[in-house]
Amino acid sequence: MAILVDSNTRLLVQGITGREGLFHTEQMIEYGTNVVGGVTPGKGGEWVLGKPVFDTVKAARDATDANASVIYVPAAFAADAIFEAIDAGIELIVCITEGIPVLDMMKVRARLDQSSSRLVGPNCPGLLTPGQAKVGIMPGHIATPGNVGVVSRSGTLTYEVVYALTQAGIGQTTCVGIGGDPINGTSFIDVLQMFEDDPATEKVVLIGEIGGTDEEKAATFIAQSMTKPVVAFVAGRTAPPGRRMGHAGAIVEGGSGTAEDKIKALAEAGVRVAEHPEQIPELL
Amino acid sequence: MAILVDSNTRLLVQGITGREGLFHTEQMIEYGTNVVGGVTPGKGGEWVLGKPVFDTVKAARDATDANASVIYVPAAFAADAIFEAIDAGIELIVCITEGIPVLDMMKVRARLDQSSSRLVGPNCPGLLTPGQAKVGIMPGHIATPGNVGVVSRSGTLTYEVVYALTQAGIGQTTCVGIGGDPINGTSFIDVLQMFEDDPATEKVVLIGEIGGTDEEKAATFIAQSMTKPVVAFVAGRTAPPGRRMGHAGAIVEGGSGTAEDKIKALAEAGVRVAEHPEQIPELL
Amino acid sequence: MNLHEYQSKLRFAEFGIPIPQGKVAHDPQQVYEIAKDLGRPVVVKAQVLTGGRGKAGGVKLAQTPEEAQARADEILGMTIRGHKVLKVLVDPAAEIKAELYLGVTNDRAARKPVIMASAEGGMDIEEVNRISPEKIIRAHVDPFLGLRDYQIRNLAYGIDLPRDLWKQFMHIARALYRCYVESDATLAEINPLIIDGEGNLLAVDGKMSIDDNALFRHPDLAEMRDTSAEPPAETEARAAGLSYVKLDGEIGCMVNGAGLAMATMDMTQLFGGSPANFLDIGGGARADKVAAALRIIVSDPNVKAILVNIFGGITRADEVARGILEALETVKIDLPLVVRLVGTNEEEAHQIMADAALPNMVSATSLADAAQKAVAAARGM
Amino acid sequence: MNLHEYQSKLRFAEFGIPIPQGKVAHDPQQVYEIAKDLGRPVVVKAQVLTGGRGKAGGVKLAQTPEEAQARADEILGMTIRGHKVLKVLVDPAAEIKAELYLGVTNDRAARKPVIMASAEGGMDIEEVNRISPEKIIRAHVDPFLGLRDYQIRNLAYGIDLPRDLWKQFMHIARALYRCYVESDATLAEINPLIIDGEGNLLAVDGKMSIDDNALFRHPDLAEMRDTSAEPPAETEARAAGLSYVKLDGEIGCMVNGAGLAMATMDMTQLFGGSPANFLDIGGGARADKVAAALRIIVSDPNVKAILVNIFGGITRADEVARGILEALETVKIDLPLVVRLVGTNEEEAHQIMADAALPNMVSATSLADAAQKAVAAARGM
Repeated sequence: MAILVDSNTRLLVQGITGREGLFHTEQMIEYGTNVVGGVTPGKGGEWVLGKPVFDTVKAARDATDANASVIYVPAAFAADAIFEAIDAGIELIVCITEGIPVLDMMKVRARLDQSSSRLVGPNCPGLLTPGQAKVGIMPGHIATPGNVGVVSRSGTLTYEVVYALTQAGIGQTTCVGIGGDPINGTSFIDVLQMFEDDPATEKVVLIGEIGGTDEEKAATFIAQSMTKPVVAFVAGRTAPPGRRMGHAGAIVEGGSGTAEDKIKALAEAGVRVAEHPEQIPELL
Repeated sequence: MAILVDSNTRLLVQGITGREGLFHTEQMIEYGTNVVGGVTPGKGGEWVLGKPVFDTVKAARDATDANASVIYVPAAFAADAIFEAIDAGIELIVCITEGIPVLDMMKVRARLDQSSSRLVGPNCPGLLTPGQAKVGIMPGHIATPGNVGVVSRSGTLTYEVVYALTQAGIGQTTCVGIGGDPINGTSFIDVLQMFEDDPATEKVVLIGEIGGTDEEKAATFIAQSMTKPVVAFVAGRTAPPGRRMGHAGAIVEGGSGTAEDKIKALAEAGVRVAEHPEQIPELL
Repeated sequence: MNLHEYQSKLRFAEFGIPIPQGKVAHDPQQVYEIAKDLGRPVVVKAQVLTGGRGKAGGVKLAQTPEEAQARADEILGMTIRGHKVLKVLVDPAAEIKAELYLGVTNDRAARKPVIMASAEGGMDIEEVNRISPEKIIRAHVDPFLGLRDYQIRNLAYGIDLPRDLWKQFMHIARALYRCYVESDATLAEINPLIIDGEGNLLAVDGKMSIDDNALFRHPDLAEMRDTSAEPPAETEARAAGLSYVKLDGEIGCMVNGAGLAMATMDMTQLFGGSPANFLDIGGGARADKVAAALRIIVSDPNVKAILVNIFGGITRADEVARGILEALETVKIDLPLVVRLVGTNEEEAHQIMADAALPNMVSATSLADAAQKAVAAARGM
Repeated sequence: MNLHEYQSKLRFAEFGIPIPQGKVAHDPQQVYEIAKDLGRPVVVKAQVLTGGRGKAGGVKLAQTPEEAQARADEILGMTIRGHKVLKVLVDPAAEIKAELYLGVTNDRAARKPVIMASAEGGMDIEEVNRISPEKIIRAHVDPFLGLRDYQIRNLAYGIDLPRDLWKQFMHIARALYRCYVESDATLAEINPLIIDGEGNLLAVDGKMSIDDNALFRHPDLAEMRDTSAEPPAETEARAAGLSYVKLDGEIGCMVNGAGLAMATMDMTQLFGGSPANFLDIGGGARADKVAAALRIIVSDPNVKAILVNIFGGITRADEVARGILEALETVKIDLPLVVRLVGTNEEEAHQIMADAALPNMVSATSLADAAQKAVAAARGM
């Protein structure tokens, strides 16, 4: 068991013929992910890495019965790629692309809320269910199957933590990078709920960072709804305060977004908070 | 008992100081409708017909706890008025205004589907629950309390039918004009379901007209889900076919929209279809 | 409001859609000049606001300016489905390798715009839809998001468009949708969209309908209304704020409300007559409006009797009665006039009519009564 | 990307928001000329991309051109929160009857834009929010529908704006929202929006931040970036595609990924040191990028040791190792260099580093190990 992706995942790659898309598709296939095809407008009918390429997600889905899609297209076209995947009824959409404008993401998010699709990301490393499927850009070899769920806003820091777990002999059910953008598709809470519901997951690691109030919300959720133990790390205790202009941000934002506040909130929710990433294995 | 409006309706009038709004507000108050206030931008703080005027629906709702709103503002501003009422959380919005552009109504409808508000209209005569409340422009004196629910796409033809019922000694629970615009808020089916669920309504009169396929859909609904007897009339058997240009309309529209088709569909659903409006009382 | 072919195509061109570089002419001599300037074979096309123009002989190919002039001479002045041809469009004839279809319209049931494309465009597209609906590829457009590129790609893929034309097709579809939205159109249709001799896409025929309710925000489009080819009665009705459609029967109808007007027309037929028109005077009943309505009705030589059916709701029946009498002072009417006034203040209304004691006027109580009396009066009984 | 006050206000003006007719100057003589041309008392305002300018003495009133010149002489060259003042804005001084607040920003939690207004504008608006949040009226905007007039009326009503100013306020709020959307701003703020001597609304101070991710579609805004007042290291970092923020510590950090970079910085503190910077080299590890990063780090005189922490994921660790060696050929580094390369192909990476046998380089295995070694090296141990 795992969450979001596993051996039943039938994956499409949007932007499969691009530099990033091609490279990571090869990695994903090598890992054993069931990549059923790709999408690159204008290249429908071609074949890449033994997979058929389609002009649109709809055409690809009609032909392959894909249930998930991973997006590697450039930021300027990424919102459109997400809309397309939603419109084609793709259940799970994982957007790796970083640098999507906030106003685009507001529209994506509004449209997403009216759909039955789930978006993970954007600006995220994707998903990894060790031994079953790798969707995105996480290096597969750092992970190993086990009973710990990992959820993170970060990229390489996630690898660091997963690597530390694996080194310590602690395997993972699924590693989920939700991305660090201010507006994204899947929140800490969404993933915590999935881990709580997943029989194979026994413990959870949450990796946060400064900015926003997602960690504080996650803390509230953990206190109220989680029965499984959670260990956390929050990066950014030494980060400089944001060089904010104007007052609007201060008026709107509920919390200060500092690492201290987040650590405090998590600790009060009963979460064991690590002082550094490599301390996480001992706290589990 | 009745549907949609009754003595518990606390009504706001959007456009209360306009010519139409003022005239009909007076009529509604005279009929006994509980008009709690009105909205006219820029006239907040004034009083009209003994009712307070507010600048916005939100301000009006905060002050009066209104649960319904009727809109008499000009077509160019009507979509905005509906958005405002939705945004202020008004449960029932009745839009009398005719001539709202279709593209505006597409947006209204999309927004409405994400809200908990119900819209009746636009381009409709409104609602009348005899002896309790009159919301819109239906003449109150033609109706009398009773056990027949009336739903219609038309205006004066509704009056004609209600008048014929009253003349024949048959009273009504609620008379609902859903309006004849191609895109509106409440359909025949919505109202039929409400009448089906309303213990006070024993029989239903449905008044349709040519164009669209709403009567056909209503027929299917009646056959599948209605236990109460329905009598119908469809206007337009002698109407000329629309002077349609191009082919797109013919491609998109499922049915032909003729009176014959509608009458046939209704008859097959077990509905007794009157040959003329004044025949309806005998069929009940 | 429907636009002529030439108006639609000029509008398309404003949004960047390629169209033939033709011109409009009002007389054969102009057609000769245009054809000569174009210096190649032309198509002379009747500009009328109705379909079926091709079958009626309103579209002719001409190899020379002389021939174009001769064809224009035949076409100008023709009547197609009741519409007199007053203008022709002279387009350079295009070599046609394929005829596609591309159209945007409102899907009432889906409450969204829908864009449709087919590889089998041309006059038989409705037949294609009937026999092989899968050959027409459709995409509903979210009114907030607008038409997205991937939707256009789905169309291009669905109609098996040669890949080298995708870029042009994307451009045209985007432009057509923008044209539809920014014109508040209810229809924007290119049929056929051809692949021409050079292998390019070209909109050789086009149709647009504009949402009448939205004309207030498109004064430029409102000005395009062509009343020259429409029956004068319809022009007068529109000017007076009346909704009027001429029919072939003998009973002129004047009613308030569209639904009631249709029900009244249906009634005349039910009792053996037939309606001469649909006429909705709308709300209110000012004498000038009633007068205009009566004037329009009596201008139809087929009319043998007039049926007035007014349900006084908010409009008071006594006011309508006064309006009718006032109108009759300006419009001389010898035909039998059956009047039914009911609803608010109907007793006073009846009294007013009775006092006027017009010899050709008959009062009616019910709608059935009114219809029967009108039918009888039309038969001279 | 933050805009200067004068840039923000000029942008506001493009959308129709009234602003004072001031000008920007780079030296006191220019200030004298501008003040003379304006012919009335002026405000000389430091243009720096940081807050707290007023309290730092960067905003001064002057009655005469001479006085304006003198004030400018004081302000130009000041350093405010690390930002050197290179430009001043000379605005005509306005009579202030009231100071309002009006701002649009992204509400991350609501995932929508939010527009906010208050009758108690000015520098203490955050204090107003803290003590009496109900005095700040908010309206969330549906990104598809945009800001609606009724929402602006709710703001005007909520802040009890005198009714004769509603029309101006509606106009300004609509313009500010349009400016926010069409600039892909994350902030567009007028504070204060004053009621001036003539009883009109005037935007006397303004701030805008632009979404860096959206600059690709706003080349005009991208050109407004002012690098003259920013530390040269930050300009260089941006040009090299690096994310760099200078701090006050002594351990220079070079890391791939923002989260890992922060964790690495935190680690140095945990083991008794302090980070000199945040530096994320992003994905890939081309030698030129690594070289630029090292150059930027060593340009900081406080740096006593360098900590390189690269987690080879997709980026292979051996490639990074080669990149570092290649970079060290162009950047001369005498400081101790603690390098941790882990992940994909880490064995080869370690071999490459070992073979290079640089005297000032220390290898580390774990992150904790790396941090401890860097702290020790910075202390000269």
